[in-house]
Amino acid sequence: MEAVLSQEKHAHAGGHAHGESFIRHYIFSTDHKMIAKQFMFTAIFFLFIGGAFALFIRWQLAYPGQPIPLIGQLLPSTWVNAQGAVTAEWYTQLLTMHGTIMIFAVIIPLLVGTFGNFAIPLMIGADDMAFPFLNMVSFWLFPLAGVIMMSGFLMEGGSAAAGWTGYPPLSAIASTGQTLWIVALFLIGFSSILGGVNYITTILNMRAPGMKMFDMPMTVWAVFITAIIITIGTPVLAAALSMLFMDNFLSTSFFVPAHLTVATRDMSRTAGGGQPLLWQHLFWFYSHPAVYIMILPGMGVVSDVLSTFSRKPLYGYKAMVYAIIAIAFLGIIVWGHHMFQSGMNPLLGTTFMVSTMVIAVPSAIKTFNWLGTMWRGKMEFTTPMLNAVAFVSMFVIGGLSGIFMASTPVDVFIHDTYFIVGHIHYVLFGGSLFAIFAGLHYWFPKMSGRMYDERLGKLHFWITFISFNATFFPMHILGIGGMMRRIYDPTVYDFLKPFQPMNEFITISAIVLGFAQFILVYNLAHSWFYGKKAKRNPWRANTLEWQAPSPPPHGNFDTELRVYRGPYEYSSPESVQDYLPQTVSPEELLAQRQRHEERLAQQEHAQPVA
Amino acid sequence: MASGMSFQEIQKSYFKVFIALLILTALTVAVTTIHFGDVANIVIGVVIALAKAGLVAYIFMHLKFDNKRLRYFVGIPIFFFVTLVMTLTVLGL
Amino acid sequence: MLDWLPENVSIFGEGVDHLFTLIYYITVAIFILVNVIYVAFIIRYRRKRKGERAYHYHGNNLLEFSWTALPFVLFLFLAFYSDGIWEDIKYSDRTPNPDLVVEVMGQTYMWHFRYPGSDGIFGRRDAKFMGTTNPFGIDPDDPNGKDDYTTINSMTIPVNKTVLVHLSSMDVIHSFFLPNMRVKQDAVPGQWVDVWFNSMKTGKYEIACAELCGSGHYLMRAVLDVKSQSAFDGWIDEQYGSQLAALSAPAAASAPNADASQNDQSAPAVSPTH
Amino acid sequence: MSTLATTHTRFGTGIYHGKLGMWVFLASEIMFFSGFFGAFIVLRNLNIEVFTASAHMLDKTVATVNTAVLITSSLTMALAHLALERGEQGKFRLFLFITILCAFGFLGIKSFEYATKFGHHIYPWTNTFFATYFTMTGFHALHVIGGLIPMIWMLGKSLVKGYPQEMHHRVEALGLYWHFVDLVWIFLFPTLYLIF
Repeated sequence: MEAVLSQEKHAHAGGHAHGESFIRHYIFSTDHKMIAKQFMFTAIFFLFIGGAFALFIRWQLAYPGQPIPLIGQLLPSTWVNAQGAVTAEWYTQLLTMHGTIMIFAVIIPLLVGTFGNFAIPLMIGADDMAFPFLNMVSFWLFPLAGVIMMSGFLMEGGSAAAGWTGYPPLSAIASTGQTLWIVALFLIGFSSILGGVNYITTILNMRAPGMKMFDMPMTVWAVFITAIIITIGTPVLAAALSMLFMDNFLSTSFFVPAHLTVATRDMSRTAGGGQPLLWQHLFWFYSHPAVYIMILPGMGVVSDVLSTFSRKPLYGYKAMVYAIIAIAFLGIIVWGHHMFQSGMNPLLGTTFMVSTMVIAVPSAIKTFNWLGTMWRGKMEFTTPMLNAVAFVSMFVIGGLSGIFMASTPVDVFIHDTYFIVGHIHYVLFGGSLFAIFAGLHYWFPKMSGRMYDERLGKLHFWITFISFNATFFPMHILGIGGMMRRIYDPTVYDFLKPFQPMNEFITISAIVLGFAQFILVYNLAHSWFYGKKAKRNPWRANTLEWQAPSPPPHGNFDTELRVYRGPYEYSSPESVQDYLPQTVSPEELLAQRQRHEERLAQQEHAQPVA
Repeated sequence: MASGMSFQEIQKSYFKVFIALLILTALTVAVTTIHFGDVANIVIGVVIALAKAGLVAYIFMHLKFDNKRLRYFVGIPIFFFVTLVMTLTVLGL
Repeated sequence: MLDWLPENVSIFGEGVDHLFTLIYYITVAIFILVNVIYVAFIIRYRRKRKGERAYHYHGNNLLEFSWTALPFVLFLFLAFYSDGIWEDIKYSDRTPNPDLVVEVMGQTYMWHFRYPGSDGIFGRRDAKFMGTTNPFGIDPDDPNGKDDYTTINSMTIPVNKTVLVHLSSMDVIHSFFLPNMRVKQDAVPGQWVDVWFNSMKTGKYEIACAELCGSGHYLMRAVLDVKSQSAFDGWIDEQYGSQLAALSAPAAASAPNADASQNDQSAPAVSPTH
Repeated sequence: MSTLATTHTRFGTGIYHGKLGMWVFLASEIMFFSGFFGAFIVLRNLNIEVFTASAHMLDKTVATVNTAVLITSSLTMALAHLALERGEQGKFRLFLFITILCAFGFLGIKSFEYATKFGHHIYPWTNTFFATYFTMTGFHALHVIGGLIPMIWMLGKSLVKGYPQEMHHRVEALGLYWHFVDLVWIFLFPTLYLIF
């Protein structure tokens, strides 16, 4: 069997593509690396769309009713008024689509789609996913859903406008755009589930010989646990979306109580008897775990990057794994903390508060372990490392601000204010997106076969880091001041008027933040074609993906892999170098040491002569 | 098949399960025509359904014969199913 | 940072703010602690020359245990401390006896307030009567409802009195937000929720909607007028005056609205103060 | 699929990919239907009279027959897999054919039930009970159709050139799915038709 395996492997190793057509290779590819790239390009495209929406929102908040500079007059009259300012209708559509796109079309595809697809087979020493065809279907559902969702803007009544949480009855009595939003989310959910099934099967079945579960890098662990959350949480969202679709499209009343007074829609067919809070329970049963879907892979990537560039084993590897499992488990049973003020039984508020507070514990474990990893390390501040370091710090802020919301009485005041907006952006931008930047740079040499430009990478990091904090930190203050989220014009309220200069400051920072992302795109795009050729293992890392050529061919590895140890043996005294790849056998290690000693002896021998 | 059972034995167990399922179906229909009270009827219906589901999962879906680890794939979602349903029941009351 | 909080004028708001401050100091302390260590590590443990070796170390179980246990104790303490205040605010059996009961109904982009009138009893309401002209669905046949009066976007309450609000919505979900009272509660259609608060100070405060309810969400602003008891009594008398005037001319009031007769019993709406 | 990599023959858990993946997928399917069952419980507690009255309008006899049909199809599916594992192509074809027949029978009876309801002017929007009834049975029927398609494909392939015996893993995975569809119905049947 082994012989057959290696024979076939060598047959694959050389061939980039066995005369595959352009379409099979670049478009309907079943190769996990190509699918990862497809996820990446599509998600970055959506990142810019979602970012543009955010800037429109920010412009309106800082300068209510003033025309959008430069392009205001060019936009269709259904979006802007005669002067070119954002209308209230378009504003609610924008904030809805900004949230939905950033979560479902940017962060999840980048972390789970891109890194999951790229890293899993390479890091566990497999040639591809367990179900390559499903993998392809899983990708293609995503742009399809994106198109369906975006087409809402062209419909009468505009796109979805009930917030990314889509609370009924508002979403159940809405326009066609809302229906498209439901369909699109359903498709994305299905794509996620297919991906999750694929990841779990691949990780459980296809690890390289000798690789135990506790020999897997944190990235693989994190994506594995994420995939479990996806398979458990996403179907519940799918069920909720199906019911919302029925409510919206067929006038059933799962979430619609009787006798609603609605001007925009004929409610005569709706029987009533539904429960709006039911949606919130089902929605948050998925969407709270979704927060962890969006942060856990980031934590995995950051753990790998921190360990590699500190040249030190990951502190408390097993504790890190158990912390991820604990976060995932607790994450699924704390959904009710989004609903403290929703009118649900306050007794549930108490229970959900306790479970939510407990979830801070594994998060604290992770933070302290990252600190422990850096302790007495020899840190190299490359771009991935800078982004990973920023991740830890920003995640601490995001985590700590979460404690305010977890405490039910404080949540009474800050619920649905900008404090929440600040918090979620610290977690999802400061957390997930910095982890994404770290991962993109870290695996860029493996993905493209070339090095990115370190100076541009650092420039992008510093501008992003500073403008990010300037954008989102003041939002906490706005929230403490009581500014509600999702309002079109804060100057309507007297108690919010003093905050207008702060709103302007945030908007200016946000513009800088938005435009800084062009540096990233330029750097990656330019380096993809013109960068310095990358070595096989430019970071001197231990994990298996660095044993493959850069970029890996179809079939990934050109050598036989066998795993002998965990992924974090940096600076091991056993090794001659300051790293010890997982694949180096004890015999080879011995031989290396002998050669090294011989060389040392020779040098000593040679010295008196010189 | 990893079970070590002969094909005849497996085939036989399939038919036994089939007969049991039919009997249980008849039973559940028969029993629920009698009104024992709201809660009692629900309990009876659910218990019989659980028994039937157990038979299907255990024999038809090979959980009895297969790798025991597969039972996690049933156990984990059922745990969260119960969590969700219990919370929603509190909401509904 | 906490100086930015809007002025608190309610009694339980003090407890909320106290907790807010406590959590604020705890989190700031943790943040400073972590980041000082962090920055120190970044400066101290950077690689100075090529080929330098880090300390090969996999972790320490005692440390691991202690930084699991410490946050656990801390956060459980926070949870139980918070829960006391939470129960005071939200649990119905902890609600003090109200001096005034007001019904509040959210409708897209406005708030309706309903007072029980001189008899202190609300008229029966039924969802089937609900409509734009009768937001509360007041039963036209119930005599108790005759003297109920409603206002739009303006709520008046006496100072230092416990006010109980029955809250609901007639279309989508709104959220009844009184920044100065530290009150926020979603108004869910088809369901009545109770909220209570009391104001320690007279003055005019703002009421906002905190849950996205459509494109006019930001316009859903109402004014809370906290009056001294005597001024409040005067205001009530004034309402009765107009109420009685409306009742004494029933023909004039009901004739133009024959098709929507259930609305007649409610007093003319007090116009918003802004 | 000739470019499939060699690690595809590596089964760390000792369970081949198709079966493992199918179980993971079924785990997610359990959660999908749990969303509906959760909604059912909430709505039932809110509208108990409506639910009781409406449930009595359903046709128990038809549903019982349908249950029997689905159970039979589950049996034949299991037998079909067994037959293929033993290399008995003829039996495999026969049992698969009966399974397909049962699936069509189930769908036929279901559409008859739907048609009767529509004939009595009962639609999903009539009340919350029928909303859940149509949604749950509708999604279940979609799952039946989802199982039918690969079954027909397998039968067709088996008739044309014989279904490869070593593919019995695929038939087993499909069987798992099919038994799950049966399982869902086992719960839907008392929930919608009997407990009221």
